[in-house]
Amino acid sequence: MFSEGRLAELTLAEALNDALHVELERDERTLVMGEDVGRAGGVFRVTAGLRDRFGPDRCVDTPLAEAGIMGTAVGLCMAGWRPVCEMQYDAFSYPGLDQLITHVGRYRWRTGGRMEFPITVRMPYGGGVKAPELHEDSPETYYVHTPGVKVAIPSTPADAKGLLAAAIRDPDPVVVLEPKLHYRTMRGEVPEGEHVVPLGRARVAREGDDVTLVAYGSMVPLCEQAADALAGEASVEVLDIRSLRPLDEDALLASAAKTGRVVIVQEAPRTLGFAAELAAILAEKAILDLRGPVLRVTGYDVPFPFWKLEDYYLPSLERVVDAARRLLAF
Amino acid sequence: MFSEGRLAELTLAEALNDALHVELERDERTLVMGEDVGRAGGVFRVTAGLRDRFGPDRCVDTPLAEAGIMGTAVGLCMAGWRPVCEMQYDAFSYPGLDQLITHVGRYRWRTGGRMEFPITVRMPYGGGVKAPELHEDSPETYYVHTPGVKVAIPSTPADAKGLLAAAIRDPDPVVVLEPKLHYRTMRGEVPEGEHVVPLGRARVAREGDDVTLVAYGSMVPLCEQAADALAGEASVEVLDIRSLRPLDEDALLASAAKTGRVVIVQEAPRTLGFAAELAAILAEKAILDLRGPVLRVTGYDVPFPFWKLEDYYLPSLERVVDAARRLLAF
Amino acid sequence: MAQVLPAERDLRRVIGDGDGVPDGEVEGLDEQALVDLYRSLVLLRTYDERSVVYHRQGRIGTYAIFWNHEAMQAGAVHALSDDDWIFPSYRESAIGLLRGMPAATVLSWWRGHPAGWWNPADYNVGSICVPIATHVPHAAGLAWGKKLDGEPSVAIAFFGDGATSEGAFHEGANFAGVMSAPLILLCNNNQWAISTPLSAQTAAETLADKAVGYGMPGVRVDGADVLAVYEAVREAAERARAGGGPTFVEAVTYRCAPHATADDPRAYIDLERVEEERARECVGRYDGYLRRLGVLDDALTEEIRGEAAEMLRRGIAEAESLPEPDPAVVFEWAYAEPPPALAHDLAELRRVLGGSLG
Amino acid sequence: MAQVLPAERDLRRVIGDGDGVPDGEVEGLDEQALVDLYRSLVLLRTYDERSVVYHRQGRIGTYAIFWNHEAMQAGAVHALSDDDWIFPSYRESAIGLLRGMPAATVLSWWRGHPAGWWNPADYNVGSICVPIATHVPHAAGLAWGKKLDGEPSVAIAFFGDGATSEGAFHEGANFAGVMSAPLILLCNNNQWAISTPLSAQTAAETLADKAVGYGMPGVRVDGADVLAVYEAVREAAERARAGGGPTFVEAVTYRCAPHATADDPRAYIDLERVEEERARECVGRYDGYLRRLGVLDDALTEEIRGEAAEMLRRGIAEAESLPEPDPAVVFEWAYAEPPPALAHDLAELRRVLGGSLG
Ligand SMILES: Cc1ncc(C[n+]2csc(CCOP(=O)(O)OP(=O)(O)O)c2C)c(N)n1
Ligand SMILES: Cc1ncc(C[n+]2csc(CCOP(=O)(O)OP(=O)(O)O)c2C)c(N)n1
Ligand SMILES: [Mg+2]
Ligand SMILES: [Mg+2]
Repeated sequence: MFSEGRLAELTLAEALNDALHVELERDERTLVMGEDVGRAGGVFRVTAGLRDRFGPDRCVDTPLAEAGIMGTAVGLCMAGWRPVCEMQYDAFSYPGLDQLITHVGRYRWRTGGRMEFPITVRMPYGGGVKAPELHEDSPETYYVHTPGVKVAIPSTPADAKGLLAAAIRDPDPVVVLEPKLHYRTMRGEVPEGEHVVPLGRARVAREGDDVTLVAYGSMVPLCEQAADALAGEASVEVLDIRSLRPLDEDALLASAAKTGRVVIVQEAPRTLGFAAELAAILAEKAILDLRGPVLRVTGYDVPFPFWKLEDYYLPSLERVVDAARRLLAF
Repeated sequence: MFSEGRLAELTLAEALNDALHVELERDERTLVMGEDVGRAGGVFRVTAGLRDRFGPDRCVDTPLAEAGIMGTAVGLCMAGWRPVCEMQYDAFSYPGLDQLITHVGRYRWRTGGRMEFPITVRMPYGGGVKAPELHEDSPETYYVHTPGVKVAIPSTPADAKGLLAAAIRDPDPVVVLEPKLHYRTMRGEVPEGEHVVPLGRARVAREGDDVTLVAYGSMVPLCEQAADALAGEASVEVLDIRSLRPLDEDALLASAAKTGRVVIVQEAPRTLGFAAELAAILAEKAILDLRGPVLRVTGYDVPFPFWKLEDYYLPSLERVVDAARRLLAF
Repeated sequence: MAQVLPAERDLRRVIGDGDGVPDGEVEGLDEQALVDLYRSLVLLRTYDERSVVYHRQGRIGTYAIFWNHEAMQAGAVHALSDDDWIFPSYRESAIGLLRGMPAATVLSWWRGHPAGWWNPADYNVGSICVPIATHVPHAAGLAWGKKLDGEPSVAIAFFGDGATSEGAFHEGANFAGVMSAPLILLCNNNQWAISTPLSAQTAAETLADKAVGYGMPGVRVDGADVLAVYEAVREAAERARAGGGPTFVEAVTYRCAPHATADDPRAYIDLERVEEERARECVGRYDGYLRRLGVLDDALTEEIRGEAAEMLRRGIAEAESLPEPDPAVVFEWAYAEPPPALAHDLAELRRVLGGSLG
Repeated sequence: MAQVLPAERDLRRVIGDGDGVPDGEVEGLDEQALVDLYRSLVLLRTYDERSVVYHRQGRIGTYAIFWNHEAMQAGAVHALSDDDWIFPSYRESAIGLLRGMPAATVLSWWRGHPAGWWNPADYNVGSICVPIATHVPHAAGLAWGKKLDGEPSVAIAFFGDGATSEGAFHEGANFAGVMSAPLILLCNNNQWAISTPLSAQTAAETLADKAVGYGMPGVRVDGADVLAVYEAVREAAERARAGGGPTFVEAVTYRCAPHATADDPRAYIDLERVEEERARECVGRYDGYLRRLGVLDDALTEEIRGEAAEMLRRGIAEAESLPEPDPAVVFEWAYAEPPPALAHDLAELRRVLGGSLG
């Protein structure tokens, strides 16, 4: 991780916007494209100011066509560009899945590793924002399972800036899911200027000895609250995965070895959510360290509900604390 | 499971074809649609004879448009039809993912459970057939993770017929992945006439006491071979999952409780392949039964390779046996 | 097949300007029908204007405004029979009102309450489609399915100018062409997709020009002229019922309001143009037409507006009086028979909700 | 912008029939150029015919036959400069030969050997695209990217009649229109998508009619007339380079062979029609044209065919002499820096491969 030292207090959305300004300034082959990223500066204003500063050729309002965005990005790479594509919302990235799976993740391999496809795909994800249907999905499984792509999910403004910068500089395609719940509500200190958080390294958000809460994105602050709530009862470690692929297996295994008790918290539906992979790794590599079952606290195997019900669907403080207690009592 | 008694010796593809004939005969609201399913009878001849017997309105050669196939199937359901859609190959189902995730799996829920969407999506899947790129994928994760759909993968001709029939009769959308490697090379006894294998029930393909090999689809015969190869050393149970969603958790946990040792074999890339979910369930619910780690033998986290290399990519007898031995020696 | 030519360039219009441009007339529409159409326009307008207020008051969530789109919605629905199926996008969220759906249902949708779901078969109205253009294949499939049964129903899909860029629009339109499905593709060309102007959406001269590529006729109408829309859709429906297949109708209008309550268009839109367009908005134009025809006066207007206002008043009260949904609802409905794991999840959730952090 | 009309109905042709229909001429093509074009046609034909034999001999796997599609491939490539980018589908698998790619590379692709991968930048030829129509957006993106850089390169994407039904075709074409990208959409209309006839693919009268919906010109040419294709593509490329944006070229031909070696078309195709079409296949027609022009005789034909045959003979020998690929190849190439887990997987695989079951 390198940065220039001075800090600014930014929201998560502002931190991402800052990263885009810095990276577009740094590399003139980088361009931003997507629906409403230009004139409007993005529906969450993450791309605000880019069109004015870098012109409409480097901050492009595209037609409303997610597969077209992903597909033309592949061609732009072949012409030597480094596209940063916005999908307007999590669930609106699904029309682009075919291009992502069949081309974005495979084209480098298909050239025998001789051509680079440094595409960044970024999108707001997750629930808790009281929005209409299909505006609150957590689609990471579709991306993490796909060979050839990398996936990062920040949980703080500083990591949002640093991981997005790393994604843009990475020679491979990287999907960055941004916790929209915290776009405007979370503020934090963010290094000014160039700031890169390397992919593949987890972050110990809170140190502890008795139980590990593993999470990423918007579930990290929730786990920190749970750690607070459990303060009198147990010493809780919170591990922020940050980079789902490549994954920092060592950090996961180290924490499991220390506490012997792991609760994984994820917002996506349970079956084959990313918690399943983390639990499978623990079952494969930490079986002698575990003092109890690996518990998962997740969304349910149903569509994300109408928002009056979303608090029941989303992992809650109560559910996380309950799981930790059950495990401590095992 | 019900059937009429008499048996025929059929290949896996013939068994599927038989199921379609029986089900289209049984319910005149059922229709088959897809690319080349009519005039040609399907590129693997799974739909052969249907157009002649039921006419071009009930065995429809569609335009080349997978999202269009999935999407019009949703509309056909609203008009009271029961569509059975073919995706020509595994990887060519990806353009249909958006419709599947946003509509096929959600429309019933979106009507407050008041309207049915009994869509069957069937496709050949898997490797080992020496075909060009994108003809050998194992895409089950994308389907199993998606709420609102069910997923079945048969490993024998009889189950192929019975599970497809169950899928067609099911009131909910069901994706059936058919092991193309065995379409023509596997023969078996198949009940004539109506034959339904209910979703949600695993099958103990081989009983044993020392170690359980868990698999589905084309990995089941491989596990049976591994059981043979290990005959002198250990008593091997082979559990055929058959129905990935709904999942027969009881059968999985019962076998794990019995043997205490579980190796899960899957052809798809490892990360978030279905083995991860099975391992996570074991880590959550069988921790006190396990005598060793839960091992996964899987495809690797790379695109399915050029076919001269496919034998290295696919789980092999050697790799399965090696894993079982490592676990037995743990 | 006869050669399909590109769409007419000129917008079809019926309503004049009460000055130089004379009023036309639509055959077969009697006084009662003309007033009913007005009633629908006013109902939609009232729904829309109240919704913006309800949003400000915190009674509903984000809301997609359809001000000045009422004419294409009411015109189209009135040209169809109740057996015909409507596939709305979020921009036509309240179109079910014209089929007898209670206002509370639609308001519940925007309130994030599951009472906002309905059974499409109850009104022959599909669910509000959120992901752009993805309902076009549904409408094509429904129409194809009805045709297979020899039923006379047609389907209409509403979508925007931006939607024409999506693969789903293309695949659905092409399927409809091939199946000669009785479908009307009603493109609401309000010239903006959020902040993206039509010129950044397509290089086609007119959206109706896309029809030729699907082997279907393309028609352009003034989307703020309710009678022009009515006539074009009626023609298309007649052709569809007679086995003539689908039609693409481009209804040209202009978005005079933000995309949705969350949007601030001042950053991108031409505010003068908006003022111009607001001056010729669709309800006022039809109001003027009916008055010139002598079938509408202040008293009737008053009465119709009063009715609509009352319906909305009752609708929001009803929506607000619904009990908060039970957590069980999260686990129902996705499957005919929810898998056992979901029942277990609900039990666990109830247990945890019953407990406390203490 | 000038009004874009639907495409010309009539197929453009240059080559006559040596009888009633006179031969035309393409401006600017001298004798050398005419013979070079012939050389390319013969090379592709030889590659194709030998490949079918190699498949029967078990030297290559499933193979997508392109017999009678050579004219549109060679005609198009000769009309472009080497800086222009080609995006082939599986039907144009050997088009790289016209850019100097060794036959062994293409044969390796069909042999399932990783020596069949190449760096697109080495030939300005994209990878063989297997999933239908998905490369159209790539070509649009490349063309747009070149335009941003002010480079004069154009891109050409080859795809079939069936491909026009896919959303990916639509989105790519529309993007190209909007970006005014220097792109040529070359639709190989061989009238079949495996067993699906064009009439079940679209209700459009001609595929070129789709162009108007993207605001680009559409042209129809006889796809078995190499000079007609040459001329249409040259025109399109000139327009693109001059900033005129994309063009849709529909090259009409007929599939005279199975879809691929695994296919048996007797179940669905009209065999008489196939016979007719085989009689007017593209290499023979150009051969006749050149002989009538007096620039080709038996000796030269012999020489050119001999060269091509020799190239294939060497190509297959070279491909067959490549060592079997190492398992390490499975783990390379997907990432610039393969994640540590993959290195571990390879080590494990080597350990197991080194062991035995005994
Ligand atoms: C597949 C998809 N992508 C993106 C969005 C986000 N989005 C919502 S409305 C909109 C613009 C739609 O414009 P248009 O089709 O012209 O319809 P209008 O809103 O103008 O009625 C966008 C991009 C979405 N809902 N679905
Ligand atoms: C997305 C996708 N769906 C299905 C297929 C299987 N498939 C291979 S070739 C083919 C027909 C293509 O027809 P057309 O576009 O006319 O090209 P042609 O083969 O005639 O050159 C199909 C359906 C595929 N390769 N990709
Ligand atoms: Mg619009
Ligand atoms: Mg074809």
